[in-house]
Amino acid sequence: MPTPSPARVHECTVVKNEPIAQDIFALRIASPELARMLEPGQFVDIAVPGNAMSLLRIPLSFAEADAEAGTIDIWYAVVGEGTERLSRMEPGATTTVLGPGGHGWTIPEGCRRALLVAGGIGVPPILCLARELARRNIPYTVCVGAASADRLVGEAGFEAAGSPAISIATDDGSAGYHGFCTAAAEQVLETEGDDFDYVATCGPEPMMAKVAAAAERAGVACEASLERMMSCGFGACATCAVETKSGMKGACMCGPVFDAKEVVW
Amino acid sequence: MPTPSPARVHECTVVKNEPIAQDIFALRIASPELARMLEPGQFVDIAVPGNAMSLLRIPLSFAEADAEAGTIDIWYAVVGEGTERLSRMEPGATTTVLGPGGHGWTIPEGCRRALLVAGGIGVPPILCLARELARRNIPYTVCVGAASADRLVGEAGFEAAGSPAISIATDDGSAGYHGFCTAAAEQVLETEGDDFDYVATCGPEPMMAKVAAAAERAGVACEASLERMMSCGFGACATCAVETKSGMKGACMCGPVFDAKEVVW
Amino acid sequence: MSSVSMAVDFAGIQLKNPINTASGTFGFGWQFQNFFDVSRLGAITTKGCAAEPWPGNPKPRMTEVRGGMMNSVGLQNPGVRGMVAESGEFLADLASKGTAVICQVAGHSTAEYVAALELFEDLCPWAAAFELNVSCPNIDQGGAAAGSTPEGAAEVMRACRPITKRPLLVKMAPVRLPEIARALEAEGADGLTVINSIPGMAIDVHTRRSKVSKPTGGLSGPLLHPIAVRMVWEVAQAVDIPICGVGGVTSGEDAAEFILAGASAVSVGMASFPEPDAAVRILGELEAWAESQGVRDINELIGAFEC
Amino acid sequence: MSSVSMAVDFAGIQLKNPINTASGTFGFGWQFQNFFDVSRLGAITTKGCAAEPWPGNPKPRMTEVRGGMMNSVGLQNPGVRGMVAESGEFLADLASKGTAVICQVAGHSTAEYVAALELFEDLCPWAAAFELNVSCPNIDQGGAAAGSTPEGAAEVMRACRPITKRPLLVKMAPVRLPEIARALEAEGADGLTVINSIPGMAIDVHTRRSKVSKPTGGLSGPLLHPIAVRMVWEVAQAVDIPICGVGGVTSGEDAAEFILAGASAVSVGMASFPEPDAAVRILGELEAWAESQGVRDINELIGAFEC
Ligand SMILES: Cc1cc2nc3c(=O)[nH]c(=O)nc-3n(C[C@H](O)[C@H](O)[C@H](O)COP(=O)(O)OP(=O)(O)OC[C@H]3O[C@@H](n4cnc5c(N)ncnc54)[C@H](O)[C@@H]3O)c2cc1C
Ligand SMILES: Cc1cc2nc3c(=O)[nH]c(=O)nc-3n(C[C@H](O)[C@H](O)[C@H](O)COP(=O)(O)OP(=O)(O)OC[C@H]3O[C@@H](n4cnc5c(N)ncnc54)[C@H](O)[C@@H]3O)c2cc1C
Ligand SMILES: Cc1cc2nc3c(=O)[nH]c(=O)nc-3n(C[C@H](O)[C@H](O)[C@H](O)COP(=O)(O)O)c2cc1C
Ligand SMILES: Cc1cc2nc3c(=O)[nH]c(=O)nc-3n(C[C@H](O)[C@H](O)[C@H](O)COP(=O)(O)O)c2cc1C
Ligand code: FES
Ligand code: FES
Repeated sequence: MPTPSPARVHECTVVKNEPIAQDIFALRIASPELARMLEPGQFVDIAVPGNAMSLLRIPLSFAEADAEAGTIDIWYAVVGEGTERLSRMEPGATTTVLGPGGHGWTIPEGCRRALLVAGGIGVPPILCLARELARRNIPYTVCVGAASADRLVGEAGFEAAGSPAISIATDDGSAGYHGFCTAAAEQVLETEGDDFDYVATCGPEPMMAKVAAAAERAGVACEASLERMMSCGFGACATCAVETKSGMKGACMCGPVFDAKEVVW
Repeated sequence: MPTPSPARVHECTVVKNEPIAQDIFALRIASPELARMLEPGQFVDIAVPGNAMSLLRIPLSFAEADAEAGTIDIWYAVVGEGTERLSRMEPGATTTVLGPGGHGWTIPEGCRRALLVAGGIGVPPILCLARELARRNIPYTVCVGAASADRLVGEAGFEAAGSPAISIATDDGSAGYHGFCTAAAEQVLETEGDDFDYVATCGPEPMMAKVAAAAERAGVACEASLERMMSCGFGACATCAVETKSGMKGACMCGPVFDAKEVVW
Repeated sequence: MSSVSMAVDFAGIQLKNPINTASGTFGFGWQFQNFFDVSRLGAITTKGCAAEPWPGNPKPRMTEVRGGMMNSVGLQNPGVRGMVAESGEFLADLASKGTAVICQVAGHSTAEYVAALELFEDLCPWAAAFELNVSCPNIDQGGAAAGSTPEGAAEVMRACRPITKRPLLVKMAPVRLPEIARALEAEGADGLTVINSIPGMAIDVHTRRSKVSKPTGGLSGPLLHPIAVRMVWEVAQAVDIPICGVGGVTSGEDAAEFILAGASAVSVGMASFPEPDAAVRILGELEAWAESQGVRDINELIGAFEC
Repeated sequence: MSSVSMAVDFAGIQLKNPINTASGTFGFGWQFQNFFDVSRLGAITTKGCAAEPWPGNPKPRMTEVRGGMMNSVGLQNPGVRGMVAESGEFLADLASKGTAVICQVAGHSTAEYVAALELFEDLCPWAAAFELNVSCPNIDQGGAAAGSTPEGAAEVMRACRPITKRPLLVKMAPVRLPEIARALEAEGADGLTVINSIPGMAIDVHTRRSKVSKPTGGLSGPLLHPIAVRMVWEVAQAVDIPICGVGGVTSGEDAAEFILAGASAVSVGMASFPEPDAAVRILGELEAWAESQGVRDINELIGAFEC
C-alpha cells in the first residue's frame, strides 16, 4: 500500500493572532509535536470552532515552524466565513490541528542559486523555503507581488532570512514595480537563468503558470505550491485533485508542492 | 383583524446566569422596555447565540419582571443543547429577546383566596403570580413539587412573597411529602375548596390535568400554563397549538395560560 | 432609493420587488405588521386554507434539526371564510398598498381544492393570485399525496384552472420536478413555487418515538437551500413559466442564488420566526447585491447563472 | 467490554458491529490506519472503482455549504486493478482481522458495471461484499442516471447478479426509494445502502458561476440526516432485505436513529474528514446508547422505532 499520511490530530493553543496587513493576519499556534515534524512547503489543517454549520478544517501553509519553541507561524488572508472566524480566535484559545499535510519543497542537490516568486498570500511557504535555503547557504533572489502596498507581506521576513535581493511589485504601483511580480521573475530567468538551479513559486495560479513557463524556457527546475479545495487533507476524499501530465494527483498528498513541469496549467 | 402580538425584538444584556439547583439556572437579563411591558404568566423568546445549526429562539417564562430595575428573572432547566448553550452565556453577553409573548394569568374579580400548584420548572410563572397576589393582598396557598430536594426551587421566593403556607412534595421523598404535589392540592381543594376562588398551575401536563380535575370537582376556577414547541412565539406558525373544547388554539397567543376547563387534557 | 429597479413580473403579477413570504411561515401577514411595514414586500403568501376549517395534527408539531426545523402542523387553518373574516380587511389594505397577496389553497382531494378555490375567487377580490398547495408533506390525503406525480398534480390543476382568471400558481413537492412542472405548465399553471418542505424524520433515541406526532414531518431552513436552488434550476430548464424560489433563504445572497438559478421571485420562510423582519432585511441585501452586479434592473439577473 | 452484543448480520455479512464507512469518504481504508485501528470497525466500504481508471471531474470539486459540503469528484478512481495493486494487501489484512471489506463498483453503463464486478470477483477474494453505485450524482452516464428509475436500477442488478455469489448491495439515489428498492429486491439484491449524496447547487453570486466545476454537486453532512433517516424508514417498510443507513452521521445518536428506523448497519461519511477517527468514536457512542436502552443485543433495536 502507498504510504499513508503521517498526519495526526494535534492539540494546539493560539499564542497570537494579529493583523499584519490589510485583511491578512499572523497566527502563532503552539503545538510542539507538530512543530517538530513540519517541513517547508507542507501544510496544516486547522479546526476553527464557532460555527456548527461549517464542519471542515481550513488548510493553511506556514511561514515558520519553530521546533524549539514548539510554535507554528501561519499567515492567512481573511477571504470568507472560515478565515473570518479564525481571525476572531484569541490568544489562549485551544483547538486541534491536523498535520503534517502533504509534501513540501525539494531543493535540487547541489543547487547553486534559487529564484523564489511569491504572490499575495503565497508568501508564507516561500518564506519558509527561504529560511531553509539560508540555512543551507544557498543564495536566492526573491520576487514578491501583492495587490497593493498595504497587502504586501514578507519583506522583513526575507530580509531577516538574509535575502540579498528582493524585488517588489504591486498591481497598483503603491510599492515597488507597478505591475506583476512575474515581470521581474521572467526578466531574471531570461537574463541570468544560467545562474539558477531552482525556481519555487506560490501564488495565484495564472502567476505560477507564467513563472513555470519562464523557468521551462530557461531550463531551470521549477516547483509550485498549489491550492485546491480540500475536504480531508490526508488522501481520503479526492476533492483536491490536480491535473498533471501523469494523471490526477491529490494536492494534499502528492502536493501541495508539485514539479511545475508536471502540472497541466 | 385579530390583535397582533405586542411583541417586539428587544436588545438585552445578561446580568447574571447561575445555577440555583441541580440543572436549573437563574438568568437575569436587562431589557428595560420589555421588563416594563411584561405581565405575570407571559413569556419571552430569547435568542441564544453560538450554534449556527440552531436557528430558533427559546421560549421561557419569567419569575420576575422588575420594571424599575429594567430586569427580567428567568429560571430554566438545562434539558438539551439550547438551554445548555444558554447556561454558558456570561454576564455582559448581549443578545435579543422577543416579547412580551402571549397572555398571562387572569385573577378572577373579587378573588378571596388562591391555590397555586407548581411542579418542577413550572415554578417561575407561579412565583410571578404569587407576587401579584401579594401585591393585591389576596391570600394564597402554594403546593410545590420537584423530582428531588436538589431540584426544588422557589421556596424562598414564595416565602419572600409572603406565602403563609407552602406545601412541598418530592417524587423521591428527599424533601417534604414523599409523592406528587397534586396530592396536597387535591386534598386542599376537597376539604377547603369553598374558601378558594382561583387555582393556578404550571408543571408537567399530567400534573396540571389532575389539578384541573380537582378544581373542577371543587367548582373553583382554574388556569393552567401550558408548554408547546414554539417556532415563532407571535402567532405566525401554528406549531404551538393546544387542543381546546373550542378548537385548536395557539399557546403563544391564546396561552400559555389557558382556562383549564377549556383544555382537552 | 436604490439605483436598481427591483420590480418584477411574476406570473403576470406585478411585484414591486421579488421578495415574497412562504406559505405557513407568515400567518396572514398582520402577525408581522408590528415588526415592520409589511407593504414593503413584493408579495406575501398566506397560510394554506381549505373550504372548511382544519384542526391540523396533534402535538408535538415541531422539532429543531441541525440547520433547520421540522414541522407537522398538518395545515391547520380557519377555512377560507374564517380567514376572510379574520384577515380579509388587513389583506385588502395590504393589496391596496401594492403588495401582492397570494392566497394558498389547500384540499384533501381535487373536489376540495375546487371548493376552496371557488370560495377564494368569490370572497377575495383583493387577492393577486392563488397558489395550489399540492405538496404539504403532513397530511394523508391531498397535499404531497396529490402532487407527487405528474398525473396527480395535473388533475388538480385541470379542475381548478377554469375557476379563476387570476394567476394560478402551484407549490411543488421536492420530487420529480421537471416532469411535474411540465405537466402543470401544460394544464395552464401561471407559475411554480419551488419547493415545499422536504419530508424528514427525527427520532428521540431515548423514547424511540418520533419527535413530532407523526412518523415524519416537513423540513425547513438552511439545510434545504442547496437542494432547493438545484430544483429551481432544473424546473427553470424544464418550463417557460416563472418560478418562485423557496427554501432556506436567510440572506440576500441566498435569495440571489435563486434569482440566478432562474427564479423571478423568492420567498422567505422560517427565517421570519427568530427574526420577524428577516424578509425586509433580505430585500435590502438583495438590492445591494444587484447593485454590486452593476445592473440597472434585477430582471437582468434572473436566470443569469453561467455554466 | 460493553455488556451489549454489537454483532449484526448485514445482508449475510457477519459484522462485529454495525459501523461501516461511506464509500468515497474513507479512501481505501489505509489512509486512516495511522489515526486509529481501522479493524475496530464492523466494515469499511471502499471508493467506487470501475473496470478502468477514471480521472474524475475538473476543479473545483468541493465547496462547503451550511451543515455540510458539496462535492463533484465524479468518481475519480484508479480502476479495479489499480486499486488492488495499491490497496489489496491492506484490505486483505483488514478482512483477516474480521472487518468486512465492501468494495464499491462503478460504471457508466450496465456493461461497465458487469466488467468492473467481474474484475472485483476475480481479484478480491478478501472482499466480503460488493456494492453497486447506481447513485453517484456527479457523472453524466451511469451512477444516478442509471439508478433513478426502477427499470434502470433493476437492469444493472439483473446483469450483475449472476457474476458473484457474495452479497450484492446497492447504493441508492435519494429518489423514488420504495419503488426502486422493491425492484432491486426482486432482482436479488442482498442489501441496500441508503442514501447517496443529494444533488445540490451552490452559486457564487459574485461570479454567477457554480462553486464546483459542474452546475450541480452531491451534498453530504448533517443537513442530509433527517432526510436520510426518513428514506431508510420508507425503504425498511418497502422491502425485507437489510439496509445500511448513510447520511450526516456525526454522533452515536445519529447512528441510533438509523438503527431504530430499520437499518442493520450505519455508515459514517464526511464526519471522517475533520475528525479521522469519528467512526470509532461513533461506535463507542452507539454502544453506550444501546446499553442505556437496556438491551443485551443491538439487534433488538433494529427497526424498534415506535409509531
Ligand atoms: C495547501 C493549502 C495551503 C494554504 N495556505 C494558505 C495560507 O498560508 N494562507 C492563506 O491565507 N490561505 C491559504 N490557503 C487557502 C485557505 O485554505 C482558504 O483561503 C480558506 O480555506 C478559505 O476559507 P474561508 O471559509 O474563509 O473562505 P470561503 O468562504 O470558503 O471561500 C472564500 C474564497 O476562497 C476560496 N477558497 C476557499 N478555500 C480554498 C482552498 N482550500 N483553496 C483555494 N481557494 C479556496 C473560495 O473558492 C472562495 O473564493 C491554503 C490552501 C491550501 C489548500
Ligand atoms: C411558553 C413557554 C414557557 C417556558 N418556560 C420555561 C421556563 O420558565 N423554564 C424552563 O426551564 N423551560 C421553560 N420552557 C421550556 C423551554 O422552552 C424548553 O425546555 C427549551 O426550549 C428546551 O430547549 P433545548 O434546546 O435545551 O432542548 P431540546 O434539546 O430542544 O429538547 C429537550 C427536551 O425538552 C423538550 N422541549 C424542548 N422545547 C420545548 C418546549 N418549547 N416546550 C416543551 N418542551 C420542550 C423536548 O421535547 C425534549 O424532550 C417554556 C416553554 C414554553 C413554550
Ligand atoms: C411551520 C411551517 C408551516 C408551513 N406551512 C405551509 C403551508 O401551509 N403551505 C405550504 O405550501 N408550505 C408550508 N410550509 C413550507 C414553507 O412554505 C416553505 O416551503 C418551507 O418552509 C421551506 O422554506 P424555508 O426553508 O425558507 O422555511 C410551512 C413551513 C413551516 C416551517
Ligand atoms: C468527497 C466524497 C466522495 C464520495 N464518493 C462516493 C462514491 O465514490 N460512491 C458513493 O456511493 N458515494 C460517495 N459519496 C457519498 C457518501 O458515500 C455518502 O453517501 C454521503 O456523503 C452521505 O453521507 P455523509 O453525510 O455521512 O457524508 C461521496 C461523498 C463525498 C463527500
Ligand atoms: S483533501 Fe482529501 S484527498 Fe486531498
Ligand atoms: S409559536 Fe408560532 S404560532 Fe405559536
